[in-house]
Parts: sequence; structure tokens; C-alpha cells
Amino acid sequence: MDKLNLSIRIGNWEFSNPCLTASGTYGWGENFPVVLSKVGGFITKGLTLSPREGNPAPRIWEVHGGIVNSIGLENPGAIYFVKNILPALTKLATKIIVNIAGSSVEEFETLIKILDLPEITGLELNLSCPNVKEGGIAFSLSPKSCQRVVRSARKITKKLLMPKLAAGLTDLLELGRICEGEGADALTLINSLPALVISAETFKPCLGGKTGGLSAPCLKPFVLYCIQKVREVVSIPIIGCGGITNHYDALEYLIAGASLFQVGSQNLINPFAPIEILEGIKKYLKEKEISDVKLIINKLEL
Amino acid sequence: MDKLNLSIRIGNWEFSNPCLTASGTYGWGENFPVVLSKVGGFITKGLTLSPREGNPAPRIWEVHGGIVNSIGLENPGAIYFVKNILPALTKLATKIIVNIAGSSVEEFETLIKILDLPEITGLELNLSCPNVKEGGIAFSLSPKSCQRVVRSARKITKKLLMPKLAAGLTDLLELGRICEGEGADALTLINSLPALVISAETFKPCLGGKTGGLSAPCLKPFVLYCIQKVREVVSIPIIGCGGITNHYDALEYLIAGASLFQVGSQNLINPFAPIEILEGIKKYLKEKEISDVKLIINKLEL
Amino acid sequence: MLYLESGRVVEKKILTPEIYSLYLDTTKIAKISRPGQFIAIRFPFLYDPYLRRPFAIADTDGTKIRIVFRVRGRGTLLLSQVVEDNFLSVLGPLGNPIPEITNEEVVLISGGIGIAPFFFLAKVLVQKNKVSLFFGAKTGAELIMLNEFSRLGMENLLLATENGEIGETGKITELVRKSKIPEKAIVFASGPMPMYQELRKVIPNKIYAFFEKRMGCGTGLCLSCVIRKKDGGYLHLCRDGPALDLDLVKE
Amino acid sequence: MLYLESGRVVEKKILTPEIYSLYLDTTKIAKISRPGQFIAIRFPFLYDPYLRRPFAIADTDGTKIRIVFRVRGRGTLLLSQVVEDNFLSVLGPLGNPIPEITNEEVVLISGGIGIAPFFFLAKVLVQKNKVSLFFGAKTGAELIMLNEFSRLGMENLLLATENGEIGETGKITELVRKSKIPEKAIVFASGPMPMYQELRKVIPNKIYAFFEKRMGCGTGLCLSCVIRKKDGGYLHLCRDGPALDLDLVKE
Ligand SMILES: Cc1cc2nc3c(=O)[nH]c(=O)nc-3n(C[C@H](O)[C@H](O)[C@H](O)COP(=O)(O)OP(=O)(O)OC[C@H]3O[C@@H](n4cnc5c(N)ncnc54)[C@H](O)[C@@H]3O)c2cc1C
Ligand SMILES: Cc1cc2nc3c(=O)[nH]c(=O)nc-3n(C[C@H](O)[C@H](O)[C@H](O)COP(=O)(O)OP(=O)(O)OC[C@H]3O[C@@H](n4cnc5c(N)ncnc54)[C@H](O)[C@@H]3O)c2cc1C
Ligand SMILES: Cc1cc2nc3c(=O)[nH]c(=O)nc-3n(C[C@H](O)[C@H](O)[C@H](O)COP(=O)(O)O)c2cc1C
Ligand SMILES: Cc1cc2nc3c(=O)[nH]c(=O)nc-3n(C[C@H](O)[C@H](O)[C@H](O)COP(=O)(O)O)c2cc1C
Ligand code: FES
Ligand code: FES
Repeated sequence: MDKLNLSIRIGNWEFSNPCLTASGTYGWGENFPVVLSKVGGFITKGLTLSPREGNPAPRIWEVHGGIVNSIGLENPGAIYFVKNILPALTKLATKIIVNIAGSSVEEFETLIKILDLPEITGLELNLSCPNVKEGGIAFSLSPKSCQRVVRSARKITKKLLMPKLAAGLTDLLELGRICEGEGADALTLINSLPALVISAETFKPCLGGKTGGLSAPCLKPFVLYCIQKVREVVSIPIIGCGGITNHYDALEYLIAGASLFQVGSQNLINPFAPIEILEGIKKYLKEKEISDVKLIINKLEL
Repeated sequence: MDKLNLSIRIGNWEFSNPCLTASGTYGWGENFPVVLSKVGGFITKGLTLSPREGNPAPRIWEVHGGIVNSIGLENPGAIYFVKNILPALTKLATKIIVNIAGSSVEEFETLIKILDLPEITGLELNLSCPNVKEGGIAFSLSPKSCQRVVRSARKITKKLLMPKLAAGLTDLLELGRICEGEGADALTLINSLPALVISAETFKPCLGGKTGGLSAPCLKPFVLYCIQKVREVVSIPIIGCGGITNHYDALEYLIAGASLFQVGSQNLINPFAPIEILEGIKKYLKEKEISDVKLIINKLEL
Repeated sequence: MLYLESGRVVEKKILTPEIYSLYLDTTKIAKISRPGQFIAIRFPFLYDPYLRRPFAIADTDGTKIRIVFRVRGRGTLLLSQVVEDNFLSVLGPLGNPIPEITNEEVVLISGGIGIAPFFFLAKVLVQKNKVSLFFGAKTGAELIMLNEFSRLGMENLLLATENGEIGETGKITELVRKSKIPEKAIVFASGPMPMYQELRKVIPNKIYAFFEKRMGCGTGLCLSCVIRKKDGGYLHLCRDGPALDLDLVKE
Repeated sequence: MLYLESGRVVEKKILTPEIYSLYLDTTKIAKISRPGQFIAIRFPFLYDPYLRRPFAIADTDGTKIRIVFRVRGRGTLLLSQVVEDNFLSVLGPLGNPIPEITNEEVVLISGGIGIAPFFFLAKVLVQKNKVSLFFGAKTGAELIMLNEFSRLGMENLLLATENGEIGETGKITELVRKSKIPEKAIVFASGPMPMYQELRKVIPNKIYAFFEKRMGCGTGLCLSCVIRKKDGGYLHLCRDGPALDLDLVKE
């Protein structure tokens, strides 16, 4: 068999392979450079304009089949990031994607202007805006706000623009269509599901940030459904995210219609997961004598 | 302490306790009469106008933290139900609620007319309509269709009308508001999440019905979030459903704002679960010296 | 009648690297179990795996239940790792017992791990009937429990292995074809689908075949365990089976 | 440097009905582990529990790692049920080692299961320092590993139990208050929060305290393990700890 081709092209950007690390699950890229140099792209933790110290502890809670997190977007702010974190990141042999979380269209605009730098390949727009007042996460921006954010982002930058959509309580297909209409290059599906963990002993939420986001294995069957459905209504590439633990999961995402995938929570229990998943994919392709990973994308027989 | 009061009133209907068995997880009520006579209400498997043989096997698939089912609404049709199943059900010392799944407003209307009988307390409207053509389930009716179904149902019957909403890809808050506006007596939150299980070996869905519904423990944190959010925007009672395995889960649903709760998948692994949950609730209330279960409803301190 | 019991593992045997036998202390269930029925097992405290796994009642002495199983996926892998004095959650007895049979010739035909329900069947059936067992497997080692079967006092014990280690070389259906199965003998079969398809060709008898389907509950609540009927619609294995008249089934 | 290893359980000891000790065969991790660090454990093949559970490295001989833990929730309950020759997934070593200390007086103060990191600390520290251990627990039985500690050649081993079974009666902080802790002694403390609050009152020394927080990763990736700083903002326990200068912390 010829050489295995794992590369994936999204618009003008060529990724060496379809595996990205999901926002917030690989820190600021300061650890495990061996892993980060092998993935197709590294996505930063969510950045805001001003620094945020994040939510009080506990910030993570284990539930059956997954975890609920409520980090509260702890980050040093975009300007600090550019000055003190980005330089080290550019030494990694991988594409840098910055995840940004504005709480208004204006904040998104300013963030994008700050981050419209040659070192940065893409901007992942976190469209489930952090709700500073309530402490927890808001489940999603309204379709109208999403539209305004993507529209003005597109005006400012030519970078790979990938809105990250929150499913759960919103019309995901409509959001997908809107983002495509406003010129997004790809869609990340999905952010963690909004979630609440409470205690019948205290009558209070268990997490310091009150509400949180559900992630990890239990999400997979739902995310696969989302990918397949959104695939039917938009034609820009989909980046699958949610519940991937091994290479079979990742392959299923590609088969269901994703062009890239993100590994998230699994990094917490195994920081080498991205490498193991890529190795697994290679082995699978070799065994099946498939020379190019692109050949399995969107090949689900329904 | 005085006698424990577990009864809950919804509109004109008084339930002996807040525990119902969820549609499709306690068959046609033919088994375990000891259990069914103790719960507040029994909800039938989904009924359609014509009999349906349901989907080919496999109809159930285990995933991390839950299960995906694709039964395909196997049922003998509403007329057969009234003639041959309902008479036995009325012997149980519990309220009978019928779950109906029309594929058009007209089918819903006809079903309600057939089932508007004195033996039946309530009608649970399954607003995630089965997609006969594709074999799987559709994730939800559009807000407009939901509105039409509830409006015309309300015109036909005075029975307890409880639309069962599907979360995941729809604007749940809008659906909740619409149902309240059209005169629904209560809202069931939520139906199983739409889900897809596929195989990277066959490139095909694993379930005979292709898509399915995700249920069981992994749903809980998401459903709690839904209940709490919808609680803020509607004032009719909420019936919580999804991921309840023990009495702590059930108590959390009440605390988050549900007035009744449904036990679903857990019945499959333990048909005595509803009794154990009720016993657990009694023990909890006694230990906390709370004389009336109503006192904990919607008492979450956010 | 049906019980949910916490069953202590009183004895674990490793029959082959892939086949295990457990005796579970489940007095209430054991007392009312009859041949042909099954139990459904899960791991207490764990929610993943979530569903129970169904296993034939391989034997009971009225206080303990024996299961014999092959490792297939993660549920049976975990089950193979339990040790004596662990507890398992057991629901049962489930499904229909085989009918009472008296003064008949009964032929049991089993392939591989399909043998599981047959020890209990044979033990009870030999009391009032002439019983023969055809038992085939890939290797000699997989012809499990041979000593125990041979002590039951059956009429015949006919063996076949695909690698020829014990008995005839080849499939058990081949041995069945060559043997003279009395026309009015009652046949129970337990094995993989291809064995049933072949059996249907080689003998004309009524065959009660044990089926396996993914089960959600085992108690008739969920309607998962469907098996297509020849004349349309579905049977529900946990309610109508687990042994079904092969002629009713279209699979 | 950090490794992910499949660690065989080579020895299991039940120290009290609630406290267990396991020796894990994790050669790579053991080789580079230093006092103060921890490992994070999960059950291979299971996805519920999903997250790793952090445990102090209680001891190592360079090839095996010992952990000592108390059963608290379902993770530690499951862990208490593993048997020898089971395998666990181990990530480590994590967190910062304590600094190199030479020719100093070192005082270790521990309450309850807080003792876990101290055996390894004491074993290394006695080589170049004068080490004293204050060890308190509710009952005599919970003063675990006393024999092993007494063989280390420490200067002092001072004990207290709340029920008076061994040593002084009362809290260990009471014993600390009564003793003369040299002003320039370096103090390590490991126990519950109230012990730290009390310690801060009874001795003026710099105290390095071992903290516990729910951890998502243990490797600095998730930002879960925050502990509030006195001067605002948060420390991250897995990156900045697990031992922290008590005066920096506001909890
Ligand atoms: C009535 C009945 C009796 C049985 N008796 C025995 C027995 O005595 N000995 C024995 O070795 N096996 C028996 N089986 C098959 C046994 O239940 C499966 O091998 C086992 O459930 C597989 O679980 P797993 O987690 O290892 O596999 P996985 O593939 O990980 O299982 C995932 C899911 O699929 C289901 N599943 C997978 N394969 C099967 C199958 N073939 N049949 C039913 N469900 C399946 C599981 O129950 C589970 O829900 C019986 C099956 C049935 C229906
Ligand atoms: C650096 C560090 C070292 C530790 N060393 C030891 C040790 O040597 N011996 C020992 O007995 N215990 C130790 N602990 C505490 C131990 O990790 C918890 O008791 C354990 O994680 C509880 O898990 P569980 O599943 O039994 O409890 P559950 O309550 O079911 O746990 C659910 C979740 O909460 C987390 N959690 C619960 N309680 C704690 C806690 N107190 N600290 C951290 N996470 C918690 C778990 O990791 C898990 O994510 C240490 C904790 C930390 C942070
Ligand atoms: C600890 C943690 C922190 C996260 N932080 C962010 C974040 O800052 N921005 C964001 O868009 N998503 C964040 N996420 C969501 C993940 O990027 C991902 O969308 C989600 O976890 C689903 O994928 P998974 O199931 O593979 O984890 C975070 C998730 C976790 C678990
Ligand atoms: C096997 C099975 C069959 C179901 N059938 C129906 C149905 O016919 N109609 C319906 O509205 N919901 C049906 N449901 C959904 C449940 O009623 C419930 O909404 C869902 O399972 C979530 O609750 P749980 O997590 O407690 O199971 C079914 C669920 C399962 C597991
Ligand atoms: S397994 Fe649930 S009905 Fe048969
Ligand atoms: S536990 Fe994840 S950063 Fe500390």
C-alpha cells in the first residue's frame, strides 16, 4: 500500500491530520509538546478580553458516563496571551487555533482584532457565551446574536472562522445554517451540554459556578446525531467534538460527516490520547487498505 | 412527626405520590401490578392510530452511561388498546396516562377523540413524532406543529394534557412557552435525546431503526438544567423525566422544580425501582422531618 | 413470580480461557427456577455497563444457580473477573420453562456455548424420558462439562469437534444428519443461527430452538428483544422464549 | 517527565476496615518519584467512574509504588475491592516534590489519612535531617503504619488519639501546642482543613500544607483544582502543589 494520507483541507488551510485538542482540555499548550506536535491543531482555552479568574471550586463533578465542568473561563486575557503565551505555542509543529468567548458582539470584534495574527490559523467562536452575572454558562447565544457575531467576525478577519455551537436547548440546524450564511469556514459541533448538578442535602448546586457543561463519553451518540443532521443542511466542513475516547469514536465522527475531530475530556484522563487515537486510525486504515482518511468522511450508509 | 404527605395536585388531578412510570419502560401495564398499584401514575407505551409492528432488531444499544433505544413505537393501535388493554389497566390502583404519538395534527386529534374516556386521567403528547419514512425518530415537531397539536388537543379534551418535549436540537424554552400558551396542564421534560450509534466496521447504524433515543443516567445533569431553565419561563407544573435511578435523583428533580417525576430506563434493570424510590423518598423526608413532599418542590437555592 | 436478589459468587471455575462457570447463591430464584429459563445479571454500583446481561440457568440445586458463559464483550469480560464472595445483582427466573415432557424421546442438539441451558434440561428430562445429547464445538476443550453430562444417565452422548480432538470430526449437524433421529422425538437445539439453518435441512422434527437477542429488560417491559415471525410481525424473546418453535421464526 | 503505566497490584493490605494499602508495580513512575508527589489512578476499561483519583505516593522502592487510602466515595470503594494481580491505570508522578532539605529540623504533623504522603517524606528526610512526626487519629487502629514509622530512625514520634487508645488523648494540634517546636524547624502538615486552621494558631513556623481538591486531570490541563490565594486569584493544586505554603492560601 502507498503512503497513508491523513491530511485534511478546510478552505485554504491544510491540516496534517484530522485530530485537534479541544478548547479547555489541553491547557495553554505548555505541557506535553510531544503530543501537541503530532496533532493537526491545538485549540486554546477560551480567551476573553479582560483576564478572568474563573469560578470558585469545585469546578468539576463526575457524573455517570461523563463530567460536568464549570471552570468559568479562567484566562489571562487576550493581550497577555499574545504577549506571553503565543510565542511559545508557535514553536509547536501544529496549527494554533484560538477559542474566543466574547460576552457581546463588540467584545468578539475587539478579540478578533487582537488575535488576527499570522501565527494563528483559526478562530473558534464560542457561541455559548459565559454568563458573568449568573456565574454559570448560558446555554447559547440567540440565533440573532450568533448571526451578528459571525457576520462582524467575517468582516474583520480572513482566518479560518469556526463557530462552536451549543446544542441542547437551541435550534441547532438553524444556527448551523446562519453561520454558513454569514461566511463561517467550518462549524464545531458541539460544546459541552448545559448541565446542572445539585444536592438534595444542601438544596444547592454542587459546582462553584452553579451550572456547568456536560462532556465525555456519554455525549457521543447525541453528537453523532447532531453531526449527521447538520451535515444534511450545511455544506461547510464540520468539526466533531464530544465524547471521543478512542480511535473508533473518532472514525465514527468522520464517517458521520465530520472533516476534523476534537479530543476533549479524554485528555484529562490520558494526555497521550490524541497520539493513541491517531495511531489507531492509521492501523485501521492500513488494515482496511484505505490510503486516504478523506475517503471515509461522510460515508455513512443510512 | 405527623403522617407523611406525598400527594401532588396538578390542576384538577390529585396524584397519590409524585412517581410515574415513563412511557415505553413499563410495557402495557400487564406486569408487576404490585409496583403499578403503588405509583402515582402509569404511562402507557406510545400509541398510534394504526397498529405498528415497530423497528427491526437490534432495538437497544448500550452506550457509556446510558442506552439508545429504537423501538419504533411498536403498538397495537388505539382502538385495540381501548378494547383489550385498558380494561385490565383500570383495575390497578393508579392513574392511567396514555402516551400518544401522532404523525399529523389530524392523527393526534383522532387519537384524542378515541381516548377521551373516563378511565383515562391524562394524555401525554409525544411531540417528537416518529418518522415513519426514515425508520428512526425525528427529533421534534417544529414549534408551529407543536402549537397546532396542543391547541387542537385542548379544544377536544378536558383531560390532563401534558406535552412531552424533546430537547437536543430545538429551542426548548420556546416550546415550553407555546405549550403553556395553548393551555397545556403540565410539561413532561424530556423525551430521550436523539442519538445515533454507528459502526466503523460496517459504515452503518447499529440499530435496526437507524437513529434512536438516548436515555438513562447520563441524561440527568442535562435534564436538571432543562427543568430549572423551563421552570423560570413557564408556570404550569413540570414533570421531570430522564436518568432517574434512585431516590436522590428523584428528589433533585423535585428540588429543581418538577412537581412529578417519571422513572424510565431504570425499570428495565430493576422493575421494582419505582417502589424503592418511593420508599427512599419517605425515609429522606422522615429523617429531615419534612411532612409534605410539596415543601421541597422548586426549593433550589441558586 | 420473579425476584431481584443479591447473589454471592460461591464458586468460580475457569473451564477454558474463554469459558467460565459461576455458582451464585440466590435462594429465592433458585427455588422456583425451571429448565429453559434464564437470569439477568448486572454489577451492583456500576452504571456502565448499565443493562443486565442474560444467561441461561445452566443448573440449580434449589439454592444456588449455575451459569456458564463465554467472554464476548465488556460485560462478560468484567463477569469473568469476579471472584468468589463478590456479589452480583440477579433478576429471575425469566422466560418460559420448557414444557413438561413424559415418556418421550428427547434429543438435545448443541453447538459451542449453546450447551449452557442443556445441563439443567438434561438433568430434569432424564427423570421421565429417554434423552440423547449431540454436542459439538470447535475444539475438545470447548466440549465443556462432559464428565458431568456423562453422569446424568442419558441414553446417548454424541460428540463432534471441528478440529477432530474428540468425537467425530466436523460440525455437529453433520453427526445429526448421519444419526437416526426418531421421527417423533422432541428436539431442543441451542447454538448459533447457521446451526439452526442446517438443522432445519437435515431433520424434519419439530425443533425448539434457543435464541439470543439483545435484551433491554428480560421482563417484557421494553419490547427490545424482537425476533421476526414467519407470518409477519415480531415475537418477543423474553416473553415468548427463550426457546421458540423454529418453524415460527424467520431470521 | 511523566508516565502512563498499567500497574499490577502486587500486594494489598487491609489496615483498618476503611483504610487500605496497595503496592503497584509501576517501574517507570516509581523510578523517578520523589517525596510529596502523587499519582492518579483509574480502572482500565471502565468509563464510570471516569476521572482518575489522586493519591499520595506513600512509599516507593524504585520499582513499586505504595498508596494508602481511605474509602470515601464510589471510586475508593471500587479501589478497595481490587485484588492482587488486578491491573490499574496509573499516571504519574504528578505535582511538585518537596524541596531538598539538608541539616535542618523537620517536623511532620499529620491527622488521620493525611499520613499517606509522610512515610515517603520521612524515609528520605531522615537521611540528612532531624525528623519528628506528630501523628493523630480518631482511634488507635487509625494510627496506621506505626511499626514502619518507628523503624525509620526519626528523632521523635508523638502520637495522639481522640479516644485515648494510644498516646495523648485529644487532637494532634493540642499535642503540637504543648510541645516545643523549634522556631526554625520546617513544618509539613497533612490533614483536614480544621487542623490547618488550628495549627496556624498554635505555631508561628512556616507550614507547608498538603491540600486536597477535586481534580480533573492532575496534569495542569483542565484548571479544575483551584485553591483561593490570600492575595486574590487562584492557585492550581496539581501544578503549584500538592504542598502549599499555608500563608498563601485563603480557604
Ligand atoms: C436468553 C439468553 C440467554 C443467554 N444465555 C447465555 C449463556 O448461558 N451463556 C453465554 O455465554 N451467553 C448467553 N447469552 C448471550 C449473552 O447474554 C451475551 O453474550 C452477553 O450479553 C454479551 O454481553 P457483553 O457485554 O459481553 O457483550 P457486548 O457486546 O459488550 O454487549 C453489549 C450489549 O449487547 C448485548 N448483547 C451482545 N451480544 C448479545 C447476544 N449474543 N445475546 C444477547 N445480548 C447480547 C448485551 O446484553 C449488552 O446489552 C444469552 C443470551 C440470551 C438472550
Ligand atoms: C493530591 C491529592 C492526594 C491525595 N492523596 C490521598 C491519599 O494518599 N490517600 C487518600 O485516602 N486520599 C487521598 N486523596 C483524596 C482522594 O483522592 C479522594 O478521597 C478520592 O478521590 C475520592 O474518590 P471517591 O470516588 O471515593 O469519592 P467520590 O466522592 O465518589 O468522588 C467523586 C469525585 O470527587 C473527587 N473527590 C472527592 N473527594 C475528594 C477529595 N477529598 N480530594 C480530591 N478529590 C476528591 C474524586 O476524585 C472524584 O472526581 C488525595 C487527594 C489529592 C488531591
Ligand atoms: C475542563 C474543561 C474545560 C473546557 N473549557 C472550554 C473553553 O474554555 N471553551 C470552549 O469552547 N469549550 C471548553 N470546553 C468544552 C470542550 O472543548 C468540548 O467542547 C467538550 O468538552 C466536549 O468534548 P469532550 O466530550 O471530548 O470533552 C471545556 C471542557 C472541559 C471538560
Ligand atoms: C425502551 C424505551 C422505550 C420508550 N418508548 C417511549 C414511547 O413509546 N413514547 C415516549 O414518549 N417515550 C418513550 N421512551 C422514552 C422514555 O419515556 C423517557 O422519556 C426516556 O427514556 C428518558 O427517561 P429515562 O432516562 O428515565 O429512561 C422510551 C424509552 C425507552 C428506554
Ligand atoms: S427484553 Fe425487554 S421486552 Fe424483552
Ligand atoms: S487537576 Fe486539572 S489542572 Fe489541576
